Amino acid sequence: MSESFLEISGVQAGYGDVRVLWDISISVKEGEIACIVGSNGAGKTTLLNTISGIVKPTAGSIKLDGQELVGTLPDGVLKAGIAHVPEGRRLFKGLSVQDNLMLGSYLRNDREAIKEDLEFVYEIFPRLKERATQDATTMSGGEQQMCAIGRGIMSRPRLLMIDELSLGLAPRLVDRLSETLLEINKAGLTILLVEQDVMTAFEIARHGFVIETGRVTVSDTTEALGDNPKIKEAYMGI
Amino acid sequence: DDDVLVIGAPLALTGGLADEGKKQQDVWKLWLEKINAAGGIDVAGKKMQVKFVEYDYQTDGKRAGQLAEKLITDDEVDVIMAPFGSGHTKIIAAVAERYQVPMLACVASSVSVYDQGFKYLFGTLAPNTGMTESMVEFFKEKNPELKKVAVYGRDDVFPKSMATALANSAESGGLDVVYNELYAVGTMDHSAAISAIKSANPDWVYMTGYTQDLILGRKQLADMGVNTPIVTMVTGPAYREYTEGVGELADGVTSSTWWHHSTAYTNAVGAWSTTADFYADFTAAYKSDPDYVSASCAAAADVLVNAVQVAGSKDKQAVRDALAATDILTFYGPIDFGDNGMNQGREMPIIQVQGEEIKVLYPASIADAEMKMIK
Amino acid sequence: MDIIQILLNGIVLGSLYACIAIGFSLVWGVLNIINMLHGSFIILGGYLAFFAWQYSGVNPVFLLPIIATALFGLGYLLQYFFINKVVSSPVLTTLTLTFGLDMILYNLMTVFFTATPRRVTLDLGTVNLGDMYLPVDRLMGMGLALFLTALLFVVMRASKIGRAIVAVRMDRQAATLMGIRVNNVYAITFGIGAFMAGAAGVIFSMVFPITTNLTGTFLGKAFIICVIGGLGSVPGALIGGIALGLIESFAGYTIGPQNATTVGFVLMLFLLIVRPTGLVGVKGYE
Amino acid sequence: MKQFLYFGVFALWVAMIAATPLLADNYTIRIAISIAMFSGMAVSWNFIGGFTGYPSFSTAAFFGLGCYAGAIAQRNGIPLVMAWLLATLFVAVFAAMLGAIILRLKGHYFAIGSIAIVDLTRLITSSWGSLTGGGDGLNVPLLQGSPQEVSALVLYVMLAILIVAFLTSIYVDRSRLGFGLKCISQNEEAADMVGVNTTSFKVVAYTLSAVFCGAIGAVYASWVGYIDPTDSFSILLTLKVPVMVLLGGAGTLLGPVLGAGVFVMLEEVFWANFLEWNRAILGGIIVFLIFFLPNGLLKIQYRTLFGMLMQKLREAPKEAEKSS
Amino acid sequence: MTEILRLENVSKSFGGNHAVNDVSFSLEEGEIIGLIGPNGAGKTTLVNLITGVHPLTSGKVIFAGEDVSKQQAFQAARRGLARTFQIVQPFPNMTVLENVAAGALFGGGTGSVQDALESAHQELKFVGLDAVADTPASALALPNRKRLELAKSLAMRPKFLLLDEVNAGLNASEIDGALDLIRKIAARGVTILIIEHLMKVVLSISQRILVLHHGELIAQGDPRTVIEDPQVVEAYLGSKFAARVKAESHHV
Ligand SMILES: Nc1ncnc2c1ncn2[C@@H]1O[C@H](COP(=O)(O)OP(=O)(O)OP(=O)(O)O)[C@@H](O)[C@H]1O
Ligand SMILES: Nc1ncnc2c1ncn2[C@@H]1O[C@H](COP(=O)(O)OP(=O)(O)OP(=O)(O)O)[C@@H](O)[C@H]1O
Ligand SMILES: [Mg+2]
Ligand SMILES: [Mg+2]
Repeated sequence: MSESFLEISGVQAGYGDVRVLWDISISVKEGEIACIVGSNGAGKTTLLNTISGIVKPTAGSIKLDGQELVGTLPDGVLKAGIAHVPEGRRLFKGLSVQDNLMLGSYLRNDREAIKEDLEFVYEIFPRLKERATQDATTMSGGEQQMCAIGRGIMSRPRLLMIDELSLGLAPRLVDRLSETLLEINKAGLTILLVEQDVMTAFEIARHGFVIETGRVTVSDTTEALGDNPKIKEAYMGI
Repeated sequence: DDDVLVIGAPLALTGGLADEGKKQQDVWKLWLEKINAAGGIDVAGKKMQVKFVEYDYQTDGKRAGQLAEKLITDDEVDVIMAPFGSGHTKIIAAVAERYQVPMLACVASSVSVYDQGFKYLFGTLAPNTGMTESMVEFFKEKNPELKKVAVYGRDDVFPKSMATALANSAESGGLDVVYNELYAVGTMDHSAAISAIKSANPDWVYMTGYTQDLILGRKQLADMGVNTPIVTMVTGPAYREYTEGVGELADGVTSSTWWHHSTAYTNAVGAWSTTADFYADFTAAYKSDPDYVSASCAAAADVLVNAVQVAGSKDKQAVRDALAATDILTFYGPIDFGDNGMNQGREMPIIQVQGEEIKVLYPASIADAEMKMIK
Repeated sequence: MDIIQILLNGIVLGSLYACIAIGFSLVWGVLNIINMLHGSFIILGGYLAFFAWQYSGVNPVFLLPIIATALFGLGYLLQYFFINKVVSSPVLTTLTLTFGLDMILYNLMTVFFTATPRRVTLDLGTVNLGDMYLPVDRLMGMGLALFLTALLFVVMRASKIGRAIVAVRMDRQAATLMGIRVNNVYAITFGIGAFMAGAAGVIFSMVFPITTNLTGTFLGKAFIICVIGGLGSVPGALIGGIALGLIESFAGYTIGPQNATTVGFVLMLFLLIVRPTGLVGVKGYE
Repeated sequence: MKQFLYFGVFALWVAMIAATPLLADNYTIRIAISIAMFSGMAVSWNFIGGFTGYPSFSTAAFFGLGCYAGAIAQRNGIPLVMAWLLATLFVAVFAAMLGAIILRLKGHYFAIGSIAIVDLTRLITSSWGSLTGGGDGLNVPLLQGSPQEVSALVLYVMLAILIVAFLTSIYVDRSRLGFGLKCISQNEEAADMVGVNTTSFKVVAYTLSAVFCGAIGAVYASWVGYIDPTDSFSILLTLKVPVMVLLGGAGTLLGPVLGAGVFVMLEEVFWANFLEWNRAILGGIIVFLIFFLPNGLLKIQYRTLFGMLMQKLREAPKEAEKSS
Repeated sequence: MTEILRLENVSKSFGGNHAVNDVSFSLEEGEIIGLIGPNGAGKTTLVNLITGVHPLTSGKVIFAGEDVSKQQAFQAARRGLARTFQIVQPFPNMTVLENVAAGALFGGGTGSVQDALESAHQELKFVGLDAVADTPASALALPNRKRLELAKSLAMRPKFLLLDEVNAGLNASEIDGALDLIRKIAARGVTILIIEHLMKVVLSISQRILVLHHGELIAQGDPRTVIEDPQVVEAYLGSKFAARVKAESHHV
């Protein structure tokens, strides 16, 4: 019944003795695009890692559609429906583009549907189809980002988390990818975006969270955030 | 302690030569029991106890030298017994020589061990050459058709010297050496060489190596259809592991050896006065036939005791001189060290596997079977 | 006619060699571990086969699945409880660790099995094709080796675990994000390596005399084959093995057995330098 | 400061080893020689394996070539010391030429390439019977003198080599060369980019890792009086030396010396007391060290060690849970 | 003004893929040049060709009047051709100071380790990293790593500096600081070629822009003309961004 789809409350996490996330509460509605912004080292990547089970939180709860995910291993989180496109793409070297995409569907057993999804990915990223047999890591940055997003889609997630979507991408491509994301979102996929390019992020997303040194400081609609003078100054350089 | 004769023995109890090392250990244990049963040995009218100090050098040459030094300086042994094999014997001989401690090499037969002018080194085995010459003559006599021989040996001190000696003896004996190659230590397959041997079409195949090489070699000879009437493997059939590992194919394989238990020496000096006594004691203790390693090692201990008795003390110099003058008969055969310290040549047995048993073909004095050709 | 016999010898021997190397290559390629235990695993498989055969009289071919599975278990546990803890350290650390483990295993084997060479004496005879002789046990060994290679190839290429293995090899954390349990995959990979070693040991016990002294020799062969064929590649190991078998066979025949091994090494060094990825470059699922 | 400490500790240690002929029997001296020998080889290996971070397993090849070059030179009438120097030079030239070829390899490929060199040199030595005696091995003229004189002489020569190697490593550590080697070990591509001539730096390090081993081999051959291919080019030696360095602390100055000393003495103790099981015990120690002292003895923080132990114990059951 | 770098018909292919195709241009000493182009256009490859990381398939690279087409990477560094990596490449376990000293010692030709450490100190002050001089490089956060990369290159006393996406991953306000730094470097007389996808950076700093597409040079000239070139808009900017950039550039 809950309106909020991803519900994070009071999450604390870190690496070893270093606490990075102090108290994070975020909620994302089903079917929307939300974005997280914040300066370098604020803990955005750490938050995504915590959601996907790579980093274990020391306190708090993470729920997807009511299901508690804290304590679940990464494969459980993926099964629950959360896919994570990591920062820096992390494609598998030595494997072709297609093999990389197929690894996204590692936990699935529905062959037919996997095939369909592969076709879907090739449809939204025709460049990948052209390069289907090339070693994925020898492609240019933008091509790799497409492949990484495609790989995320291949698990047929309910929530897709993308870390640093536009990092190192040509403006036109960022534009294209944004459109594609909107398209995918329309098809019913909830998206959580971490983005350095705040302008782009606010254009795509409906809701935004600002994280500073491990705490959510502002949370509002992107429209409102875009008008917030503090945010304009700190993150948009205006 | 003056009343205890301490014998030091670095042995390969683990590693590549572990089986040989264990044999040495076993026979000395038997020998010592015998001596102890008699309350020790009589030296200059007094009883002297005998003690072995053994260390495992793990078939590692560096370690062997180190342990020899430990035995001499730390355990203050009176004499050193060398381990199996010419290579390691050489390493230990260098240490013993430096310290002027008498050393008995009971399982080293390569002349290169003895030609360094060492004064304290004595070996109970006889030179290889004696063995190969009589073998060529004997086989020629038994098989007048014999013309061509293939020689195939392991590139290691003893097997190599046997192979070289046989190739020389065969040539001077008028045979045609149609194949003469060595194989590297660690070779896992002989099919290439055996194909080459096969196309050379010999009447006699002579192969040397360690037991595992020879098991494989014998099997591959059969597999590749090399059917020569004579197959000789040195030292193969002398070991039980060989006949077990080869199975039926062992039948008819000949070999030469420094000693065989069917020799029948009597009135011998030492722990056992006849070969038969030794054989009886050994089989009772270990449920298997003794081979030349066991016999030679036991005999070396006998020679040593004899030298101490002759010298009347365990003074190293005196014992060394007594050893050099040794000329005795043991259950293992006559022992008379030549100028280089090696036991003088004598007739050495040629043996053959016949059925389940090892038969002696030569010399006639101890032969208990006729030579069979392999069909 | 000789030439065909030598060719056949080389191929048969090469298939057996491939069997030695596959597990080693897989572990090296995927886990980035030079597994010094590999030679001892093979010997252990061989001794187990010998004693089981001696005790039960059952043809080792039928014992193979049991023994190989036992080694899988051993490998799995060793990896899971020991090697996994240092799996991302530099080559030298993991190598030293497996070297230490090997010293223990080797010592245990020499104490329990002694160094006495053992062979399963089935002596199945030979098949004659005109002038050619092919020993049945070797042919059988070759058949088994090829079968296992093919099986592993299919597993690596077509099965999920195969894909997971490749992914883990490339990027541990990214693989986690695909839902792959990395420690488990590592342990399975190491287990598969041990399985193949155990199987090779069983096959060898029927063809060669097995002794603990051979552990180093097996390891050396595995090294060469990996370099010739390329790391972590199943077809690579097969090609590398057969190439080495042929080289040794031809070189042994023409320039003598003593130099044949040297030729293998020279070739390996040469290949390393001109083509470090081996004849079959490391790519994809292999 | 730190430098002085290194010098001090090293000097003290060397003095202790050097004193053995005055205090102990020849067997102890032999152990001292072993320690000096292995320390020298470990310090040598540290140039390539520690500073440069290249997992080289060529040590036995250099040692063996040193043995044979020295032995052959002596058998051809070259005086003792000349023969040693000649062998050293030969090994250095060999390593430099070889390095130019195999240092193009990286990581695991370099590791195998370097280990293959050991087997290759052994096989060639073994097949080249006319020069090397092949599998028969070679007898080397024995050093003249009483056992005490000979072992003292060998000990002092080995120690001299060790000292030279150690001083070289201090010099390298402080120099441009050492700095470049460290850059290479951290990130070779970046090193190339800041202008380190990586190829020649690596060749120098590889040659340094060879030259002292060659010298030690030549002296060793004269000492034992007999060499053969299996013992001279032993794979065990090639593996032991890096383990010693790792044990002490790779890339540090004192680590190799410490590691070699501890290793040789441990080996000795187990040898003497646990005949049948010494190999397993040594293996167990290595495994233990890898887990608990991954950076070597020199880098132990004794206080954290205990904590780590407790943590590992606590973690073990958790790890098992996680995967079930 | 003197020419410092000239490329003559430079091409590079990986297998059948022509990553850089017949590119020629020439750069003047003291310029700041922007290099833009879609992902996979061959920008990084071009940097690799200029600095000797990859051998050329064909063509020539002339640096300061000398044909350097066959140089190796370390030689480029010693000639004064320094670069940063798109993915930062520090010496992770060395301190920040030592990282920079490596640049001074090998690329900058400083005589001794001591001198190198001293000049490294100066460069660290220059880029504002002196506070973290003794921390290991691996402990730095991304913006500081990028600055370290810069300091390392500067210590090499380059005549020519190639910056491959040094600002990627920084947010708008962090970028301002980085731009100031680059301007300060230029003021030292270093010629700079800067690759960046952030239009704000490229437009505000470059005197001239080169546009690469499918490995070919499709446009070059002053920033304003270039971004209005329909070919560039089509291949790289996209109409939306073109409009946004135009609007922003009125701001600046
Ligand atoms: N594996 C790790 N071990 C220790 N500390 C880490 C680790 N990963 C990140 N950190 C630290 O955690 C903090 C937050 O890092 P995180 O990567 O989450 O930031 P971010 O907001 O994603 O930044 P960016 O915009 O640079 O990607 C930083 O101070 C970083 O140094
Ligand atoms: N080592 C390589 N092997 C094969 N292809 C390569 C290699 N390096 C680059 N390429 C190919 O060359 C083309 C140009 O790549 P390059 O990295 O130069 O692009 P770029 O312009 O720097 O892109 P980006 O802006 O995303 O960094 C790409 O298609 C890439 O796939
Ligand atoms: Mg991040
Ligand atoms: Mg690029």
